[in-house]
Amino acid sequence: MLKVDHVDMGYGDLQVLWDISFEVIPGEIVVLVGANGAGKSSILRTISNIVPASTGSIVFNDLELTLAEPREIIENGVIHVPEGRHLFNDMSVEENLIMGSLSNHAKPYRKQSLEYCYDLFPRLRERRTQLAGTLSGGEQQMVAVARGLMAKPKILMLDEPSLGLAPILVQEIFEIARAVNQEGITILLVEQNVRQTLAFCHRAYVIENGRITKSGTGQELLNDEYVREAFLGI
Amino acid sequence: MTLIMGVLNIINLAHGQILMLSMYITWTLWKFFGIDPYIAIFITIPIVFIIAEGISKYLLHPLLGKDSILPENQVLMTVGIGMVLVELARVVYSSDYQSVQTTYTNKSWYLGTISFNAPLTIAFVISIIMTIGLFIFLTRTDLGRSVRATAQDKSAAALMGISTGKITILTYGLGSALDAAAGSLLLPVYYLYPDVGPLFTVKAFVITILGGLGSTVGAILGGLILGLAETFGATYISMGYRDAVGLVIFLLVLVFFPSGLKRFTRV
Amino acid sequence: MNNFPYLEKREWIILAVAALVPWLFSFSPYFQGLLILVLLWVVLGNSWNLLAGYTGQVSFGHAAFFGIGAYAAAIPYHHFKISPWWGLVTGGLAAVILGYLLGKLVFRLRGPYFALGTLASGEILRLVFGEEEWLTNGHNGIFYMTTFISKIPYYYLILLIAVGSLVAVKAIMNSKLGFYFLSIREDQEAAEALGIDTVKYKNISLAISAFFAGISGAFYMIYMGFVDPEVVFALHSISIITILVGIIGGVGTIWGPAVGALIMVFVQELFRSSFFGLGPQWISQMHSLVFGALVVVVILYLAGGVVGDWDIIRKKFAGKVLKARG
Amino acid sequence: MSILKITNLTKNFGGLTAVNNVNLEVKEGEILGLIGPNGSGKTTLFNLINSYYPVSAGTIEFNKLDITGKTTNQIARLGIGRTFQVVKPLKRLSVIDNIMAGAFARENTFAGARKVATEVLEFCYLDDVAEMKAGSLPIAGRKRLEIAKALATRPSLLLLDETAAGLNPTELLQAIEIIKKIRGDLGITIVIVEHIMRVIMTISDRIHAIAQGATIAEGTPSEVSRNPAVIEAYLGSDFKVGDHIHA
Repeated sequence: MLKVDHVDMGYGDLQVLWDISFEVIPGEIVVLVGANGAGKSSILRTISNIVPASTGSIVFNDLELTLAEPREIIENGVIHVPEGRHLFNDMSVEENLIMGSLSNHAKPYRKQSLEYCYDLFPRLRERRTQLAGTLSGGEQQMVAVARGLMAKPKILMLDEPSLGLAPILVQEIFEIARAVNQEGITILLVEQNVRQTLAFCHRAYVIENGRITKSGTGQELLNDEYVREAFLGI
Repeated sequence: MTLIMGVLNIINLAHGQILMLSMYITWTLWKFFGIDPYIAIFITIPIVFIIAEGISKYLLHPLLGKDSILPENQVLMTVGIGMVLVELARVVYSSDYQSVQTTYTNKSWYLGTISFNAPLTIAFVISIIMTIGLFIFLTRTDLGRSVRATAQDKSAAALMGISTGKITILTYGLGSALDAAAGSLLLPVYYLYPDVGPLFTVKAFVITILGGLGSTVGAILGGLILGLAETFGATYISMGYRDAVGLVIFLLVLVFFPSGLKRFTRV
Repeated sequence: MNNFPYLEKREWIILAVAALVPWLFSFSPYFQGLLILVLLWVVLGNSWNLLAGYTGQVSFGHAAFFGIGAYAAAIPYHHFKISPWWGLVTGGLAAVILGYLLGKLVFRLRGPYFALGTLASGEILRLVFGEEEWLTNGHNGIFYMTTFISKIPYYYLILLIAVGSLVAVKAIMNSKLGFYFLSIREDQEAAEALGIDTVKYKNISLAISAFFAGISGAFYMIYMGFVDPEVVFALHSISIITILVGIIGGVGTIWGPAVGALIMVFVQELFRSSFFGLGPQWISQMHSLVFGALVVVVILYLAGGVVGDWDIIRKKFAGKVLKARG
Repeated sequence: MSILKITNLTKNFGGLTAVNNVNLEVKEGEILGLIGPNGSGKTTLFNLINSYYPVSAGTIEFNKLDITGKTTNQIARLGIGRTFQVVKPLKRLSVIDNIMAGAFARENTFAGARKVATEVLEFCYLDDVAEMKAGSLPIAGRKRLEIAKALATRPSLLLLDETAAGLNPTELLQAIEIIKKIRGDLGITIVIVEHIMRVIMTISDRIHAIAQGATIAEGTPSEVSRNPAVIEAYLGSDFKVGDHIHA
């Protein structure tokens, strides 16, 4: 479904990604784990073509993403929920959600999608008129995920949804990710919360210093000494 | 103005000059084609919109990615643009004062014993209608929402598939088009000469800062407060300090309440 | 950066030429007047450049310092018949004091808001000096019979001030002060972390800048024999032109303001005189238009100004010459 | 003897508590590693120490002097140097001029500052790029310049924020060498924030771990890396999410 093939990427003279190759199969939850600054977010940014890849190709269902406009990528259902949420703080919750459905592909379903999101996150229905900037961290993350869902994604890329959240909320977010996945939406997750994500994903890749150093099923990596070492330096 | 500063995050020192330009366009339409200034709005707005789009696309937008010692490059550019506009007007129309005499220029109507100048009343009503229109555009349409989204978080807007570059250019045009409408509306009341611009630029700043950047409702309140303050200043201090009052308020708000009235108005 | 804070050989030559020029043109007071104007703009440009180009604080209200300098010369004369020549001292000091007070207010603002704050301050001063007739004689202005008929003494005086300002800026930029100004321009947060008191050094930069603007204002009064708030506090013809002179010449370069001043006066006079009477009459109206257009072009294509981007210009021309030669 | 002593330090941003009642002591001459997952408040702690942000509660003492509430530049002149995670070179200045800008903190003459800068330049292996514009340096050079600028102010305590991020293995070794030299040759105490665990575990004498703004562990590298709270913070808590989906 999504095939990343030998991608290098850099900001100016600073090369961030080296020879990244991986694949996501429909219906999967795939996780990219790695320490802060390892280049996980950069991979997502390259897929949505916010930053161009310097070499390599990224193909999503026959569409070459490295050559596509960001808008085109969204129309094709590749949706990126950024790290740090990036909500429109001076807009209401509902307006934020609407902003997710600007594409021609998602617009006709706007009403339906809203209902779907509110069912998924009842708390957001209560706060639909509240300004996004005044929500708590967990609620903001829900808005960010819901805004991504409004775009009718085929693949939803979540960048560190657990960032800065209390453990109980982290769990809630992961539950939702799983629920979304069971509706048939493929998920590409970037996380540093290794244990929890490895436990519920199908497959995972370990990113270190801009390179993929290890891959396998969640269970395999969970028991892997190398992973422990990469994260704790023991 | 508030639109341009809020979304583009640049200070448009050519604002008054664009107003001047639209006043001249309206004046020309009236003088040579006999078109009433209020009707001319429908011609002036598109013309100014197109000119402003050009300015924005070819002169301001390219500066975004440029490395320059002074981050205020775009502001300085608007100064240059303003200067060119004024001088063009001077070459084409000369420095003479012009005005539009319509049948209603000196008409007034009365509410009890207070008299209201007719053109100003019409201008007021039309501005209110336009502000409501703008408000609806910004809050109810996808394009309007995209404009606000771009102002609030450019990178997130890009992730929504909004072409932020296009939106910025569009916004400059839109802000200028509103400016053009104001020009047409004011023509029956004000004298027109090439240097009329700066007066309005300054007023627009005061109003924008007072209302809070990017706040349309704030701008209306800001305008009201400025009008009142100027009148009081003129009455109780001296006529000459009329303009100074606005500037002093402006400085104080800028220094002490940078968010202006936006806190109370939200949009 | 050069660690020799005095003038280089090349600069001595320019200075020598500048010293001889008025005698070469002794037949033409008009031309001498132009040169004086150029030098006046050199001082103002330098003053602005120190604050904006080197310290990164873009002032849109430099007329405030120019005007206060002019009035510091004019007001004692108007009330007590004290010679305006004292203005060369008091003008600088008055501007420094004004700078200190304004600095307290506007340095709370950053970036474009600083620009707006200075703009508003300048405009407020213009209105105040127009209104307070008891002090300033309001819009009638203050007259003074100039001391010399010949323009030559004025030329040397302003040359001295201009050279003084150039040497001062050059010396400053090769000292601790200069390094601190540049650090503040490049990154205020990084500067703080290096132990630089950004508030203090911004104020010092403003004080020096105001000082030279104040002196140039006082010179203007002595030379023209007339001040009027609409002229010396003018937003467009002083504050803005000062900025444009700096931009055209090259922001943050020693010689930028001088080159900018030369270009500005040259372009204006070229057009105002219809190419010295050779061109059609209507062209004389276009002097400001052409200058404005020049500014637009420079900002768009030469962000470093003529001096700052000299290498780019030279390469372009060299390229053309080569092409022409085939 | 402790050179830096942080007592009950708290920082609130609106409703969010970024640093929560942290106590921390740095001994003279040691390298203290500060670790914690992304967003746990490490950089905020640095920003509190050098007074980038005002402290909400608690005190910071440097050499027995209460520096809480002093300005950033005062603290720098007292002898706390720092680098920034997002490097802040003075872009349009040459490398040596960047370092000189720092050197003027203790020198008043051009020649004096130049001399200090030249020494620092060599110390940080930047001598061959001395005249290059700082903005055009490659990332490794910019990271070293960041250290060099701070060193030029002659600090007695150096706060290093992610100086190894984004470096390739060779550059990484060089960075480690410089950090060791700073302590070894210059005797400067160091507090270092780093995400590359291998770096921080080998270089630090002691480690202080925080999560969600609060201290979770302190001790030698091996003690800390075995600490269950640290493991949980880094690897997440044990599997709790619903049922296993692999089966």
